[in-house]
Amino acid sequence: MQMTRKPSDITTDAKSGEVLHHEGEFIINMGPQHPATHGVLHLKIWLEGETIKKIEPHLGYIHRGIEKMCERLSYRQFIFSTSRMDYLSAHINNQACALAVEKALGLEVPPRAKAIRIILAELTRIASHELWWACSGLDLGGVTPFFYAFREREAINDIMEETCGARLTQNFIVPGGVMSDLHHNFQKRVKRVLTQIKDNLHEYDEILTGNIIFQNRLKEVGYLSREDAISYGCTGPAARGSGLSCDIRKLYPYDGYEKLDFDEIIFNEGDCWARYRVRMAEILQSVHIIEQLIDSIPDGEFQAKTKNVIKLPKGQFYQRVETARGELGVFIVSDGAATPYRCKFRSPNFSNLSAIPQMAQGAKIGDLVAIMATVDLVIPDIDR
Amino acid sequence: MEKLHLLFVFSFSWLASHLNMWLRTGIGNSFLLLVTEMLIAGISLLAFLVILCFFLGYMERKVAAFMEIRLGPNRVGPKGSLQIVADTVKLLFKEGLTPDGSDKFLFNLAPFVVVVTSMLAIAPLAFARDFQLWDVNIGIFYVTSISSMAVIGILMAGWSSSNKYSLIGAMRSGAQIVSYELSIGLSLISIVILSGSLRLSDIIQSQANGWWIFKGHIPVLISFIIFIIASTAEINRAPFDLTEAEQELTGGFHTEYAGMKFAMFLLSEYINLFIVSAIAATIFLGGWMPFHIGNLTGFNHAMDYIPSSLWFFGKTFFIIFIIMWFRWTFPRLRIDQLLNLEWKYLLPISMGNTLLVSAMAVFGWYL
Amino acid sequence: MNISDIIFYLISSVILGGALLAVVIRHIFRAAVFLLFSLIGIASLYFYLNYEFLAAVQVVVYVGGITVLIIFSIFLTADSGSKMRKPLLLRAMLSGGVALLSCLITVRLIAGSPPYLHHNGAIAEPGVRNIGRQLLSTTDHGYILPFELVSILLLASMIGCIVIALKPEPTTESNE
Amino acid sequence: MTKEELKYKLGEISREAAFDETGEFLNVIIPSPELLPLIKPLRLNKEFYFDYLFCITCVDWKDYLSMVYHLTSTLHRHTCVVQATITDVHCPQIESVSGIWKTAELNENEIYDLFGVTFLNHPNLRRLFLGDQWKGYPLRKDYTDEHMILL
Repeated sequence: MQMTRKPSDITTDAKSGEVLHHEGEFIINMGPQHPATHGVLHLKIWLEGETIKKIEPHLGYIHRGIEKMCERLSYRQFIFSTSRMDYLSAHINNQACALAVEKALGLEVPPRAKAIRIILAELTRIASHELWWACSGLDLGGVTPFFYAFREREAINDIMEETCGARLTQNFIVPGGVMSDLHHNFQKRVKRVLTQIKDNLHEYDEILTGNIIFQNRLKEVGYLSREDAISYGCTGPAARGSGLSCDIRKLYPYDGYEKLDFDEIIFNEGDCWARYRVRMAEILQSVHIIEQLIDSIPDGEFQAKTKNVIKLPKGQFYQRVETARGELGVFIVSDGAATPYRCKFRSPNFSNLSAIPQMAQGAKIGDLVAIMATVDLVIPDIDR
Repeated sequence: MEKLHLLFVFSFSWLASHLNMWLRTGIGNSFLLLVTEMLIAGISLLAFLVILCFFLGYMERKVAAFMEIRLGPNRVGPKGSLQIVADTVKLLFKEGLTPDGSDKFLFNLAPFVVVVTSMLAIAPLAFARDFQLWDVNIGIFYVTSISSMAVIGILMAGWSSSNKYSLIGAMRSGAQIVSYELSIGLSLISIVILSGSLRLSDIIQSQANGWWIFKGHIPVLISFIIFIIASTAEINRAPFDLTEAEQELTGGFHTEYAGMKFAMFLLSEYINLFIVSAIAATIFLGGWMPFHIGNLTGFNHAMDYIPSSLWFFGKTFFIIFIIMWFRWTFPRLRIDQLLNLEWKYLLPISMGNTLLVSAMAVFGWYL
Repeated sequence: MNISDIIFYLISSVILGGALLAVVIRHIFRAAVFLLFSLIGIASLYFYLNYEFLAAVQVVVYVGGITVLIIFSIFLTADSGSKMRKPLLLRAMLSGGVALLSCLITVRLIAGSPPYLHHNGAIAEPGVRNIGRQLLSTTDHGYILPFELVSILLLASMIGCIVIALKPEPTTESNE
Repeated sequence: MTKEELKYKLGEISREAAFDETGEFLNVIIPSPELLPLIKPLRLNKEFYFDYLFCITCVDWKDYLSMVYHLTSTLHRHTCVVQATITDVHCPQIESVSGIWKTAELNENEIYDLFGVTFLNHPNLRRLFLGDQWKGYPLRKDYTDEHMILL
């Protein structure tokens, strides 16, 4: 609502004459050090009372210029710099880069490598959603959920450690397959984790999903319409909560997702509660995907033969994958050399962040925390 | 035989009367006697509060750990029981920062105001049979009036920090405490109506034949629940900790405090927790009154042998545990939901409840 | 001077000092805090006189109610942090004169009245029953009329609050 | 719509459009002033309905810059890539598309920050990652930095 204001109510900068703020408005800086931003995100918020009038994101506190770095790295190396972008779906980021290189080379990946990639990617997705669940409980003031979710997440991280050698930034994927074969404990432990998750999910519902305070904090908060979700380029669970079908695994299948049976979870309400339920249901879908594969991992090579120095043909290549947060696009411009000429990562969090000012319009500070929790931002992925 | 009985039914009143007699024989001057007695009472109260806060801090960590399927503090001292001492030492040595833009006088005054107001409210509590610091004839009213002062310290702290988060936290606490005071008052009034007195010792005596929560049927149960909810809000504990709201306001009114000044806020939080639980235990659960069942004389006699102080502290810590349970189970409310809860649900319910209780008192519908 | 005198003078000095500082100091928030001290002093004087009920009412109404309201209204004014302007000399002198005059009148009244009666009879204890009876009785010492008047006043102010707090009608202007 | 149909229809809208079909998507190459006249019908026209701008980037080709817009339609599920060539390397300018797709607002800020492309009619053009006092545009090929380690 446009309010009429007297000129005396407006504070302006003495030098530039720029309007700083209006009378009754209150500007606070949320971040770069703030518990709810999960990193060094800086939101400048114009408040009226506790109601948010406007939000302006200020970024770059963790900008490392990964895109510039990639211009100097070979096609084997640049994959690994992406683990540090969205560190919660490091494996899926690597997969995107490897797929882009394979697409450019026309390389056929052995079926065993494809299955391993998918299992690990879905495990990563579950681990990421577990962390999201833990943190969204924490953001809304409940500390206990944090520890519940970490039981399963730790078990998944242990599997990652055993198989890939790292818990968070896995770096397991190379162009043409995966770096090494699976650990012999892998299948046994994955199955144990899957039963553990299925057994424990009802506890999640008891402590958080079913809680009336929690539901009231999320319902009808942070509404994002389907049109806005498209216009802002939102992807992932944040957009699927608004009824937008955008699961890359379904729309543009890669690595053999087309052969698997799973549902794309879509809720139409567009509020935080819908986004919450999308993620909770996605955990089960990921479990379902792994269950289909875990007993039938094909035998054979885990890596296709590639040259030592990979050179991509001249041209532009775009590959997208579904990370835990949405669509990650890898756009490589090659001039035929051993390093990319230009490498662009279309990050899901960057687009999702741009929709937050729209969602938080007219909400309270507490709602903004709920919105950021359900959009699930990972800041290094925004800054890159 | 008399001594043996005392050993069993060890009560502070015996200790207090002996001390009094000893002092009377020792000090002739009545003025000096008064001063000495005040000093002893004050020092032992302070010592009690400090030990209490240590214990509550430890208990909170252990309860949290129990809720969160983890161990909790287990390194310093046996079972981690000295962890809180280590924390205190750390806080003592920390620099007490005063922000540059703050109103330094008020900034440094606020923690003391907060602690003093919460300490004042402890005066009329009856810790055991015949053991009460100040049996003031308006006991409950005194406690509610003192607790209404608590908001001022928080407002002072929030405003003088010259931090916007602190200011928002202070404004929230103002709205929150002022509103929830109404429900607390109304739920306490229901017992005042039934017992016919504001004096805490009278209220405890009125429960000799049964605690109010059993005698008062459903209306008293309702006011007990309302009291627990509203007092959790009044002392700013989760799920009503909007004034601190770490994830929203990075600590709210005490964002800028460090070191001992911050410890003061912590101290007052635990004292407040103890006070509201003690009041709830006194008003609804009979204070130091042992648990009796109708005509089971043998059982009642066995209950009488449990010291009255144990009864009081047992009930108090039971309620403290419930409030801690809230904290580690529920997510936080939003500010408008918080005020809606009070003004749209708790206040009308407790108003209707007060009417019911009055009817009960008039027609004598209680045991 | 015995101990009770000392306590009395201590409390009085807190009341007077707080009041004086509240008037003199030019930080508006600090002035409110000193006013608070003065009011607490008055409450403790009541406590000292063993009149606990009035003391507690003083605390609830003035300390917990009025001062919080004052502090809130200070928050809502724009420049709560900066110093207030120095008052005009004429205005300061005028108000000082009025204060002095009323002080003189009070002193004269106290000095002129007979010394305090030492009541040796049983004082009605300010228990709930007595207070309740007196508030609702229509006899000589009953307060039913002021009680009812106050309740009407409170009702009016409550209705006023609801009217103010009512959400404005949704205007036809669309969101910007 | 298939690639061929898209190519035919796009050719009708913009005379100066050149096409490149070597990649996965249909690439439409136009000079930068032609951007808005081409891209507005792409969004608004029901048969194109490219409502989803999923990637905006810029590529520095040393003697010219090219803005790359990846467009797709959530209705028809067809994709095309619009590449606008900016010939003025020293003071690159192009119309903002933030009025058409809201996602462009932040992305154009990023490109302004890293490539120095000025977007006309952008609501809030500012350096997003680097501070206002930062000199140069790091993703440009001629950017040099004394701290940069050359392998």
